[in-house]
Amino acid sequence: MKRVYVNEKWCLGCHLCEYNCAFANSGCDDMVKALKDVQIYPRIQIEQGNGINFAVNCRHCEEPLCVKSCITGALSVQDGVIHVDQDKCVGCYTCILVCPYGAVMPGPTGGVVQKCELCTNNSSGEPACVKGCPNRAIVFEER
Amino acid sequence: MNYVIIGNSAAAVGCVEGIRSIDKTGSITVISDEPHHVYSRPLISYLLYGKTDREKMKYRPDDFYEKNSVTALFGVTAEKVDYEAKKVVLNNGSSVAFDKLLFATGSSPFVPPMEGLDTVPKKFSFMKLDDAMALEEAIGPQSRVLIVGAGLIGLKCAEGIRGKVRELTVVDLAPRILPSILDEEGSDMVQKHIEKQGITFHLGTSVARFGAEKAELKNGETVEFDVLVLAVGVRPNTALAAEIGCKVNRGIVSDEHCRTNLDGIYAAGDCSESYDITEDQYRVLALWPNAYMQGETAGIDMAGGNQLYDKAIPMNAIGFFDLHVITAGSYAGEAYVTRTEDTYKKLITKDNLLKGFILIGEIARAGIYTSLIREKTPLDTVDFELIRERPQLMAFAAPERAVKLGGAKA
Amino acid sequence: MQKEGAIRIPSGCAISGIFSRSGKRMNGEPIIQSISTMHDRSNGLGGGFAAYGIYPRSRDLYAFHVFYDSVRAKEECEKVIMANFDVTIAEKIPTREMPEITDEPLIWRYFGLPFEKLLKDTRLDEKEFVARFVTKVNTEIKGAYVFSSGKNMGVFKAVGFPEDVGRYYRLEDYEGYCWTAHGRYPTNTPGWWGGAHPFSMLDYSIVHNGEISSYDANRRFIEMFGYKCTLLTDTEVITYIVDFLNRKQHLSLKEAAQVIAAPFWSEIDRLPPEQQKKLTYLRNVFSSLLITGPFSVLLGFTGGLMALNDRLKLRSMVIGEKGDMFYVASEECAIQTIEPNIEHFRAPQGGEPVIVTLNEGVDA
Amino acid sequence: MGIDYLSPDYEVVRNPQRCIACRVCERQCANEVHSYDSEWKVMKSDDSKCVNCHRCVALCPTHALKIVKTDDTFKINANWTNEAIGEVFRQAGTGGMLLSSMGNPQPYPIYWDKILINASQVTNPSIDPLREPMETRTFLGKRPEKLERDADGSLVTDNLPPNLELSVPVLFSAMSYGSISYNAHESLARAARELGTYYNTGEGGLHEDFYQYGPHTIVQVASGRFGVHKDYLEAGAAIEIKIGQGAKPGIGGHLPGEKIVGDVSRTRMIPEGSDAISPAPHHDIYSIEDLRQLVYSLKEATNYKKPIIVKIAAVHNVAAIASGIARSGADIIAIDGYRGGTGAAPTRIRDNVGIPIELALAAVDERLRQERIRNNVSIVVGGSIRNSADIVKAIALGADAVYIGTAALLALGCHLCRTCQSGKCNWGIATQRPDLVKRLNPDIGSKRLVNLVSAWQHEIMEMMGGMGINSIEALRGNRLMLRGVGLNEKELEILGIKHAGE
Repeated sequence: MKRVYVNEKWCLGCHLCEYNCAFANSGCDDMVKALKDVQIYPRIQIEQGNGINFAVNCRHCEEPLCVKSCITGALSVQDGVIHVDQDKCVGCYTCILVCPYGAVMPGPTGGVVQKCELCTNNSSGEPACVKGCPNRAIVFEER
Repeated sequence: MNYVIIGNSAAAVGCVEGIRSIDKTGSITVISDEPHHVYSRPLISYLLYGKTDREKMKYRPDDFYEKNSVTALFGVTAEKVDYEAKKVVLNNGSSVAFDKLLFATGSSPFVPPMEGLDTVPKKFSFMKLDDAMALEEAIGPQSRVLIVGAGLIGLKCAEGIRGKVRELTVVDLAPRILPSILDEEGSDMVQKHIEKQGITFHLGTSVARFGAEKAELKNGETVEFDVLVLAVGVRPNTALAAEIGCKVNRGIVSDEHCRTNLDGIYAAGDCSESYDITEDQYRVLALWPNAYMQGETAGIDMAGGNQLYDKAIPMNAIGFFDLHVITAGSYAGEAYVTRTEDTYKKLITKDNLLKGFILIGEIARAGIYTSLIREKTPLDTVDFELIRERPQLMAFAAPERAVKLGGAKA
Repeated sequence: MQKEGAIRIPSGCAISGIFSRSGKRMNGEPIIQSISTMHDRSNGLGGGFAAYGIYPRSRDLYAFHVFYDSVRAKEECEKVIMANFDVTIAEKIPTREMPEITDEPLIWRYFGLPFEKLLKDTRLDEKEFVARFVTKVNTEIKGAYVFSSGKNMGVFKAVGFPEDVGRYYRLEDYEGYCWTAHGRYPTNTPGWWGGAHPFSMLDYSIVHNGEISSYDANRRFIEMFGYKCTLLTDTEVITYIVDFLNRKQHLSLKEAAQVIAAPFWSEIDRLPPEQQKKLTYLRNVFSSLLITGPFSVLLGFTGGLMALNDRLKLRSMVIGEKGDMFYVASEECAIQTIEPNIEHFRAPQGGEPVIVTLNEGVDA
Repeated sequence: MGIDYLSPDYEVVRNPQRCIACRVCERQCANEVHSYDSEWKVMKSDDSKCVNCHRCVALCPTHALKIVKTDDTFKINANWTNEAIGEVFRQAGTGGMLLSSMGNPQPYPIYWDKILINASQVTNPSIDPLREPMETRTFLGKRPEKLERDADGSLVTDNLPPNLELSVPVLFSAMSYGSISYNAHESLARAARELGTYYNTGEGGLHEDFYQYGPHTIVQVASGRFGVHKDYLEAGAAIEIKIGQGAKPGIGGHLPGEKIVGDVSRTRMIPEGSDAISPAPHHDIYSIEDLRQLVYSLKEATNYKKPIIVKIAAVHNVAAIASGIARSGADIIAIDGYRGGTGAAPTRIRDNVGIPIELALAAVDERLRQERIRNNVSIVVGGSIRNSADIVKAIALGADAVYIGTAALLALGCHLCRTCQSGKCNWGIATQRPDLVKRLNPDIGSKRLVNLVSAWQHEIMEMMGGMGINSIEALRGNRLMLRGVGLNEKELEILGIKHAGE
């Protein structure tokens, strides 16, 4: 399955992935409209420090602790992609408790969680973070 | 192959999915004493709160049993297990033959003897869907509710109904709330937050006797109420297992494959004990994720596969009125604490390992801590200074990160 | 308008050639007949012939055919010829008066050999001496133009349609074992006799149909080796290239063809290592002598004839054989008309040199 | 601090309506032009720090930024232009030479743009490169003086002096590790290998990681001799003696000590922090016969297995100099025109010394032919080859191949801000700062170089096909394929071409 891989050697810490993610998941077709004057809640997040930068988003584990731990059944694996049904989610944060990557996070309103779904849940096509990465630090590949 | 599962919650579903990941054809029977499609019990408080509904509470889609070729017997109780004859005798007179059997019988509320309790007309437990629906029926905007028990169940119940009743009082014998998952400081912080919602606590005391619409407490105070919720504690349902000779301590004892001491008999979920790697002992870890994973492990083992359930730890994610609490592990060891007005964080280390943590208010990426506990990551292999500040993968060595994020082989 | 030499003039054309392997001598009739079949491929601005074996009695002497614009040019040139060569015959080339051929220059020929002492003093070999002499006359004496300088061969050319040129020169009176002919279709020249084809250098003669695109690359390279391209025509530069590769660099004609119409790298890379090495070497060393663009060339030389197409075969050229006779022409009809019973017709591939020589022992 | 006489040349214009304050511009600007005002919640820009490298413009996800030439002006004066005044101010302030980088930006004639290429019509066919082979393979080096045959008469082929084989007549010109980054070098090296051509170490030595690209590397020996040792000479496919470069003829090089760090220091074989000063002349070459000695020393050192390139700047007497070089034993002459780039040069030198490569090339090619030694040596020209048409024209004028430097850097992301000397290249090219170097991912860089040269190759083929030429060697020196426009008699004469219409 194609996954998002991170090569921190090339990550510039520019945070464009976060903005592209937020835009892709905004449901809006204009980035300015979508992101101007708002706090963004991207599903991919940059860690940086000491000259090291890298992006972290859902790894779509083969043995996903989040899915196994979800008390509502809102998290499920669909064609290898770990999907969250935000309608079902009650925001108990058990998935946040168990995700070893810290890749599940509360959504903007706090009541439910959100996570990277490889842009299968929006109209971006290929993951927006990958498309917009200026230095190929994030790639979307079969390995 | 005939698989029989007594119970129909997280462990049962885990078992079904575990079996089906290996054996697509064997017969699976689920015996449920509740008349409902599998639902998530922890959601009953959210149901009352209005955050979910009966439909969304379904833990798996409607076609779950059909898709997994499971024969689900609803509203039927397993009376007895005939281990010699390999069959489960039901309360309707029939029986179900098994080759492999899982006890996923869960737990039941435990009510200590209290004077005058039988005189209380509206008293409820808070474990099952039916409990929640009955409670909802009983309360109204003018209700004064007394909850006995300031543990997870009692407090989630309190949150669930706070908006629907006039008064809400919680009584617990323990001197602080949530003693099983929080330390004193944490309890205090959460209590204050809950109190802001107009909930009154009487702690370090208990009901001396119930009278007409009132409870007299041992400390001399009196609480008036018209609806009583009993959330003192639960006990694992171990009777059926004990009868056939399964080893039972507090819960049914099962190993890392979730096998009991009897061949072909498994136990998983709240009725069982698992090995807590933070305490190095067998304990009942009555937690949804553990139940699912135990059930899955049992299912895989039953079907001839190989999976280990060997990373069990106590852990909880819970929230009250938008204050989120995430805890895991044990709290014996060296503590590292940071506190702000709205947040509390405690990390406990021992023997170069992270043993446990408490996060209140700021819970982002808590799973990175959980993983350190589960994986028993030696702390000298990570930058603990860094990770102590906040959970982050930066604290791991670059090659480790390359494995975690870059697709490098471990 | 500027004439050849002042400006580069590309032209399309018709070519034809006849060769007898057994050395059988033919007069000029068949070749005239052949080239006249392709009348439409010429436009009357040039025609010419080369014939080998036509001067058997003077076979060891250089036969210079010269155009003179004026008597003065003739006198000046003859002075130089006489100073360098022991000339045994000097005569007007016989022609026939015809209305189709106008503006005739003075046309003379001289048979002779370089003075031995002079040759020795220059330390040049005889051919080089002659080649340099011809270049000198053609570049330095205004109004004089040596257009044929081989032994026992001769070039006959004029402004006009080739069949008229043949009659004009009375080619029925010459007999040779090899004839080539050319009809010219230049695109912007008033027509100048010297600019007609064949172009000849020593005993090499070239008739060519095409317009090469590599011209200036070839010219500027070959001029580094003592050649002076005075006509700025393809034929001239091709002749010099052949002279350079064959006479000076001692490449065989086949090897020369592998330089001029080199196989593509894609073909070379597929060959066995030894061949690969050789062809790569030739292409590399003589890279500027690769000729691109369309050409079909007939190279006459003493005792043989080579037909060569550019490597993409952008110009038509067919060969036909009957017995020991070899025919080659731009069009098949030009062969059919003189030999209706050709046993075997073939269109050589681009870059494939077809070389015919006199049978062994034949002394033509 | 006194009065700052200088005003910024460029202004950063931010469309506040489009800016989402994502701060990419701030993070990506090594010159610290952009900053976020958390009080006003807006991005701010300090124009005076902007070098107009366009990094922020390129990365701004909402296209909220542009950089414009300031319209702030001193009183208009055709003689004392803003630039002229500003330079005086700058020098009056600092007392130093003006430094700048990349090529001469002054409006001298660009002869490439006054030369037009021919195409076939009717009398001979153009050739379709999609249908027929179209050859761009070429060889650089000497040709044997004469052919030899062995006893059985077959041609001896191993008497060919060492040659460079190029699948496309484009090489990457010398840019040292130090003046450009490790990742820029890796990009060039990988692209050269993939394209079947060569890149050039410049005077920075060869990083140990790049020995693997040796068969596609030209190693340079310049006046400072930095990084030169036996293995280095043997690692390359050819050795280039750098006498001069177009951007600064007659001037040596100076890489400041702060860039001589880590691998750069080790690769150059000089101590960390010490300035790398390349003398103006080679102090062992004060005359042409000295050059011959160096050429043969290098040949001796490498067992006559490597062609030797001598690189000179195009200066007034270039034809005679080239003739001398051709007779020095050199296999290839590289000529660098006055528009050639550099990492740092005195501005006055860059803008006023040297001659156009077009004229230099025409003069050298013609001179070598007149002297009948053109076949002894190949000619490579550089100094602002901007596109495939420039290449076609250069080859038709007589070049064997071209060097591209600036165009290669552009492919890697360079925006010609001409501030290489600052070492703060935002595109990760002309810098050694690790956080900036990593901005150039060689996976992307090498691919872009390959794309560029492949695209040019296709265009070259297309133009050759149009001329009815199907091999690059038939284009070389084929000046009939060129015509001039708007050139005077003298220029046409030097270029050896006719005017259009002739």
